[in-house]
Amino acid sequence: MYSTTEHIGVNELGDMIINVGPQHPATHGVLHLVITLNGETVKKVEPHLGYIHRSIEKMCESLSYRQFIYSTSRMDYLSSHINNHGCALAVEKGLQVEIPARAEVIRVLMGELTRVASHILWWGALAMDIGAFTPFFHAFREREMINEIMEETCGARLTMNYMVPGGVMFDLHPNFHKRVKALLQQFKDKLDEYDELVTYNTIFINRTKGVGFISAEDAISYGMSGPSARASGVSCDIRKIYPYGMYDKVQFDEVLLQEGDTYARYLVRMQEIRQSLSIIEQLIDNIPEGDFQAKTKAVLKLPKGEYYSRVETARGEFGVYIVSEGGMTPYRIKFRSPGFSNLSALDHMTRGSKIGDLVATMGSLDLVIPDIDR
Amino acid sequence: MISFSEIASSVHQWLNSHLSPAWVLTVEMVIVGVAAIALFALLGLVLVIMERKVAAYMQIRLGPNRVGPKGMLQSTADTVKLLVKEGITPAGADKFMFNLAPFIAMITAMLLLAPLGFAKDFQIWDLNIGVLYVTAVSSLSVIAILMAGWSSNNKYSLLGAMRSGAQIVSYELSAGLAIMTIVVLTGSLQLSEIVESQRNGWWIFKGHLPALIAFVIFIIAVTAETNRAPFDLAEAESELTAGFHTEYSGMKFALFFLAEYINVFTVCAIGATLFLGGWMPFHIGNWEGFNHVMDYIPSSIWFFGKTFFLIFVIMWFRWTFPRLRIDQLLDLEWKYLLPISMFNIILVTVIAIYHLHG
Amino acid sequence: MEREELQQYLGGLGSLTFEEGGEWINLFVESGDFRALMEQLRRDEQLGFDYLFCLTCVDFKTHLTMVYHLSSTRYRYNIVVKSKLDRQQPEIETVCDIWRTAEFHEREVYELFGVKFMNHPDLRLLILPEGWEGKNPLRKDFEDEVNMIKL
Amino acid sequence: MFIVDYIKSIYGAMKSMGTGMKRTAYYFTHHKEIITEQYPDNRDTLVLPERFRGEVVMTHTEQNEHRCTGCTACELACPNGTIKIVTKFDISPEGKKKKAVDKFIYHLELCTMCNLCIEACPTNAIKMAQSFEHSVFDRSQLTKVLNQPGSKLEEGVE
Repeated sequence: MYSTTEHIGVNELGDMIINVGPQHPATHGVLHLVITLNGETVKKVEPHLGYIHRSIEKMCESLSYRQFIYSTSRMDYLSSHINNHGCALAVEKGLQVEIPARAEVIRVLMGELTRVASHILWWGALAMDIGAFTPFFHAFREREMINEIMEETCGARLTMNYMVPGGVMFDLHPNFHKRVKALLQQFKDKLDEYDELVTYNTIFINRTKGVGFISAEDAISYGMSGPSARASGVSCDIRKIYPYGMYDKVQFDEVLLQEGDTYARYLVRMQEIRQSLSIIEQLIDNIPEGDFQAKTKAVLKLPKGEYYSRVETARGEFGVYIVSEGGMTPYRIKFRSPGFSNLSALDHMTRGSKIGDLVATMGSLDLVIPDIDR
Repeated sequence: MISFSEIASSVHQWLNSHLSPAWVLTVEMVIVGVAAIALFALLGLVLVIMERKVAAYMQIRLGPNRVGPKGMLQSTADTVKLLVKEGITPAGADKFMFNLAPFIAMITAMLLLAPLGFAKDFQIWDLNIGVLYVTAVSSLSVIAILMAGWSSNNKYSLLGAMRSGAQIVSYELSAGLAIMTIVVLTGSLQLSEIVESQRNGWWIFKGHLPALIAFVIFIIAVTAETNRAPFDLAEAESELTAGFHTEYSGMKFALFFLAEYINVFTVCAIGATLFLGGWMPFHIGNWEGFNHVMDYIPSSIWFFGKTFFLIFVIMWFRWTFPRLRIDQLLDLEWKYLLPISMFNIILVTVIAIYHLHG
Repeated sequence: MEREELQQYLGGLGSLTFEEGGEWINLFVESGDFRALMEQLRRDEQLGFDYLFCLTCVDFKTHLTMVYHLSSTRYRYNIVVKSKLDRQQPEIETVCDIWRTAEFHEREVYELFGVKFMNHPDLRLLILPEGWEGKNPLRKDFEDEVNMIKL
Repeated sequence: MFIVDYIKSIYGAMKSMGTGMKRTAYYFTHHKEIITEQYPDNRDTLVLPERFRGEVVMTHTEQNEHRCTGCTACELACPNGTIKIVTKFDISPEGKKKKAVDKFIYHLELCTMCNLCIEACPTNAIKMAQSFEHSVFDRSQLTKVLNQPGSKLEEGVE
């Protein structure tokens, strides 16, 4: 796993080898990067993974179709609801159940709230990576509102487990409507503040423009997805190309930029917050009445076959691949996590840049380590 | 009203009446030394709590609020904690250099105190090349940082120290040129004379545009020189964990921490002396009544008020801006600050020659 | 191209067998023809499968099956390419020079299933720590008395 | 013109920083915007939503009766083996043997608060409590027996 020169700290060419992580402020978790430096210039970045690998795929092989959904919340904990959505969709594909319209709307609403919460936290974390500490706390103010909505309706703040095959676990809380309205109002005021603090700041622009560039072809080849790829001009929003849930019935734009640098990735996410808020705005007053859960059997059995569902999490394309042999538990589950592919492009993006650029690029990819390790 | 200068002269007279002149000098030096250390300890505590409160309010938090009234004793408690902590010297470190570095940082910070005029006629050492002394001694602080970074035997420390070396050496230039602007206007290197020259108005007001430009450049340059955000590349938290003091712990870390705040205080005090009139009260033209009220405020309060205002501005920078990258940091100095301050010094020379300043 | 058309077109590319059902076209290829087919899928102007969005392996106790989910960002086709491998000596050509994302995914499959990817530039453990070479935790017969809790 | 661009860039930079500083100055002077919750101090006023999932508890009536029939539906539904139900046989007044719960063992240390057991329970015997301060000094204290000693099955619950 380690090269022999790593223990000395200097390789044959005289380049310095530094371990960034597994405990490092910039890696947001237990990611371990071995970087080769020539002075301040990054020559090579090599990720070492597995510090938080729990083998969720293996665990799921012994869990029933109702049970395995909860474990996916622990992968990408910042968009746990969307992960759960992907799993529920895969199971529903096998069961061929019709989802009530109300459940669909609730799922999309919660998904978009999760996305906004995730992007807001990312915004604060990126600013902190670049050296501004204040935005992080401002971001938490809005995120807290979303967390409170989640807590009230779903019963938990982060790993909600609100999704069940056939719908959602509970109906919406009576306060939900009021709280979401307040949230929308809050964001209207505060998004401009975010721009004042970070987006238009000269230092921030200088730190991010032209940094960590990746072209559209490379982004596709590296399997990048989500906002990181859309900043390079790759149209890859699953909500648009393969709509699931309610996404074909709501109006929103796929945010595409061509620059492919850190600033573009930043702008894409900031725009996506606005798009997500507009989706919420469209749906919040039009939640159809009816059941929130379809009737399903107590014991779920998927017919023999393979099921693949794709959803768009805050970080990119999340895929659930279930191989069923007809039993009560999945025979094999593979989770295609967006972070894993996005991370693989990091080396390509940061070669030849400075250490500060490496940190900025890593921050702009929005890596969540449990999502990479699974 | 009792002023610092009266206390000082009465102490001096009392000592002179009891002791021989050589002993008077020795005792006075001891008193000054003890007072300086006490001032530093106090300043460190006050500045740390101030920084934390400023940061907290800007970040919509409450900040420390548990120890003492409104958390005002928090930094005292932290200091006690740091004092009793084990000071670890890493196995691979150069032990002598490693342990020496924090003291050098501290001593250079303390040396800068000598020519400062804290109040009217209250100065430790009014040497006639005060400004030169300040610029010379302040550049010594880079030695401590380089020593700490190199001897730690840690790659993060080394990178941080190298960054800081490049940074301090470059920003010396524009800080020096900004100070020169005032020297040109005043025609003296003595800090007491510079303060005296501002009796009829502070340089920032009567020095026209050049003084204003010099003031802005000075603030930016000293922020960089003291390794404060947005120029805190030497300890860039998200990149180098803690930069040059990654390996330090306990009281040795606290000394670096303290030295940073003392440096901030001294450079702000120099800024206040040069541009904002030191202990001179704020006067407006012919408003006799208003000027009289201003005169009534003790000169030490004026001095500390101005200094703390500048410290607040530097803290304000820190909690608003992202950090620069190393090449941008040097770009800013060599492409913007240095040319501007060179141009500025020509401008101010013209003004001084034609006596356009008040 | 519609699904039938696409299936026909793909059928002309070499000796493949199609698996009926499923959301997308499933095609099986022998591991000998695998590399040539993958190159064709990527380079063919009519197809342009440039996006490998999922690469994994399934242990069917008698054999291993490599599963490649491919997508074309130009035409929005999705296909699944599968290849059966021998369970004792699983070996297949790498595709990481065609899709660079495969480098990490193949390393993951290598350590979790023990599939050897020929010509892979850097086939080392990615997730598991040192000392796990040869143990393949995602195979069905993997046993770990300490950490696995049987419900 | 080079000089114009140069000055423009300086002006733009100054302006953008000025807006940022204005924003932080606003928060520095407006202390009403502070959102800090001082948690251990606000325990008395802290209200958690009724759906918040803190831990599994079994509801008991005043007569010390619960609604758990010992059907082990929750045990089967649990993904982590958190719940273990020990059953016994009660002799009903008619002399028939009837399965009943002896001990409802709940391992809080394994629980992920996924709510699947509550959903699975046919008699609404268990529910989620809002308590969240679970830390104890000994792990064994996290293993709880949910049915109170001497409690009986409520009348009419099948």
